Amino acid sequence: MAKSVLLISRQAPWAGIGAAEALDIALAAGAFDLPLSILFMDDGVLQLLDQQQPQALEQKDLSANLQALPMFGIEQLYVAQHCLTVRGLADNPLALTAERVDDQRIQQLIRQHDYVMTL
Amino acid sequence: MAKSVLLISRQAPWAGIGAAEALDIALAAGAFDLPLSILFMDDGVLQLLDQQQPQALEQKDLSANLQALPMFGIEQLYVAQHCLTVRGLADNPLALTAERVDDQRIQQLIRQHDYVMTL
Amino acid sequence: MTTLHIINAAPTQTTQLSSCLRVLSAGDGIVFCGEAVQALRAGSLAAQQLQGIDHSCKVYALEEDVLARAIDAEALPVTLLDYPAFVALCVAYSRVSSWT
Amino acid sequence: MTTLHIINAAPTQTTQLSSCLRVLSAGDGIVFCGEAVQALRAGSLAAQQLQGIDHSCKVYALEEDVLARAIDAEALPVTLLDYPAFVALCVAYSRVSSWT
Amino acid sequence: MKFVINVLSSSNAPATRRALRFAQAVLAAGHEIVRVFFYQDGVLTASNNLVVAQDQQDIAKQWQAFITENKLDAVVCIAAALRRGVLDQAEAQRYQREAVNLADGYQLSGLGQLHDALQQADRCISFGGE
Amino acid sequence: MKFVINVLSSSNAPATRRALRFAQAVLAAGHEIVRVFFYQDGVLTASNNLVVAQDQQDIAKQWQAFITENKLDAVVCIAAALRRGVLDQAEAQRYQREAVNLADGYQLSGLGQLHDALQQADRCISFGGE
Repeated sequence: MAKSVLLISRQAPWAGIGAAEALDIALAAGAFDLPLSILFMDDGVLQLLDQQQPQALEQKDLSANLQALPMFGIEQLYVAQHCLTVRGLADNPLALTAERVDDQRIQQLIRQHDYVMTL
Repeated sequence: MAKSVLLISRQAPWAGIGAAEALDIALAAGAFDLPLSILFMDDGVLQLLDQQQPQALEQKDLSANLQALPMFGIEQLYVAQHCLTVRGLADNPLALTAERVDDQRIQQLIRQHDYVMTL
Repeated sequence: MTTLHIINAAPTQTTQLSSCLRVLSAGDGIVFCGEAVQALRAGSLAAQQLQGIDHSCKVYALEEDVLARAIDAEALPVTLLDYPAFVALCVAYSRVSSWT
Repeated sequence: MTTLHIINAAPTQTTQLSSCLRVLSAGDGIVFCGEAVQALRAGSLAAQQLQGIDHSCKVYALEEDVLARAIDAEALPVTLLDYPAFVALCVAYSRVSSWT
Repeated sequence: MKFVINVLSSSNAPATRRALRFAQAVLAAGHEIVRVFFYQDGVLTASNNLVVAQDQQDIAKQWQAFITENKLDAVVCIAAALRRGVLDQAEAQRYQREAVNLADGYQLSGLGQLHDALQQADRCISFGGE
Repeated sequence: MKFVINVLSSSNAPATRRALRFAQAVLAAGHEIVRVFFYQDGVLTASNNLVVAQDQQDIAKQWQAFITENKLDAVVCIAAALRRGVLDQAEAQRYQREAVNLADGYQLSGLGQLHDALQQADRCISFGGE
């Protein structure tokens, strides 16, 4: 059975290429049909915000890559509710379907995967 | 009259080359006899701690560069007392003679210099 | 002899914003750009820090960064800047301090 | 199925340490290395965060980083590691999570 | 008014695009740029080897074009460049490396050039971090 | 036990020295390194143009020697390398750059190589940040 990866994405979407490079790891796993889940945490939760306008920064829209995840078979998407809350985003709609998880569920997720990669 | 620089050094000494590169700006000013003061702030205050052993990290000792400052004519050295306090270092001896300053004095320092450079 | 402070780090890397606020003089200005604009998001922990700011200090934000991040800047008294306005501000204050 | 967490950022960039502490499971370990060891300094704000840690979780620190920074690690129940011990720990826990 | 622009981040950081847009606005407003100084990771912006995906802005290339078109004085700190692997012909030869990767329009020089610029200018704006 | 080592920072970051000392201890303990993968700013460690002051450790050179002596599989992510200006012969030619600056011992390849290594290994340790 293939080994699984929990990718923890902690970078804000427009703070450099960190967030995009983390997503590329996920897309590559999908391309090889390997089991990978993503947990958006810390500033990474900002990647899921609706109504962002990266074109104001002449940046490529990360949301295209995010929307591509299910097509690549990456369907286990989680977002740390606590990290949304401290940013004043507790009830905001998300641009992508991701399960809102509490700390206990995150502990479980970590234990359920063979590898944890944080970027 | 030459324009003066307040260099605010905010990087910890062994967290990469940021602290050393900030010091190099000061040493260059000294070499050209230009007026420059240094304010150690945030993690930068850690540069002044006594008894550090960078050789444990196979790193060049930054304190040699710090000790060289007066020889280069850089004698206005300040350290933010608040930043020492929150790091549990309120009363620690310092490896270098620097004036401990409060927030109000820092405000004054900023106003007294033509340029502020923060690294 | 006022100073224009520029901050660009995310408020979750807290020392940039809090250190800047500690050493602000009356009449100084702050420009939020890059991830720092997250501090302007209503309801965030960082936004609360900004409430105590001296009334003589003006708060600005780079408009493109606010737009990109879908922040409703109307919740705070913030003046949005384009680049020409940003340059004009740097001329108007006596010095610029970038908290990089 | 325990996890060894590695943190290396300065405690002043607070989210690494505090996020790690929130998602620690019973039996997990934490290795402090790089600037993160500043959190072990007695009397610092960061050291207080560590007091509340679950007793089943072990705290380790890379010895070279503690020495370099003149930290008296005796104030906390911390096991100091050299690299062979660090490698052995990575084998002993089921997985490693680097909070880079 | 006379400006010094200090670039401290690589071309992949938003700060380096911000520095460029700011510098363009400085000239558009009729001000002068005494010197653009590249220090710390900013020296990586002066690499001629950067290859950017077609659907993204090539900020390093835009910086180079801006410098060339406006005949700006663009100085890259030599010590910072050596440790980050950005070499001109002379340094590549001195250290026996084959790859000359400093882009045209930039000169390697010392930190004295930063101080010299500050003495001539009225304002210095640094762009670093993200 | 089989390890993957993931290097995410440039050679100037302490994390990259830490990664090296860790990798050396992995082999010394009789374990195996399936692959060293260089990603994000870690790709800069594979530049052949780095010049380090004589009184300082040359971590990039030490990494290269460690890889060569132990015949390790050292893969540099090609996409991350292109955007940071680290090119091998083929990429320099493809994008018409003169400077080939990927050091010997490293290969440019895709992220699939990271996943492939993970499938073969027991542990993956990443070294990034400072």
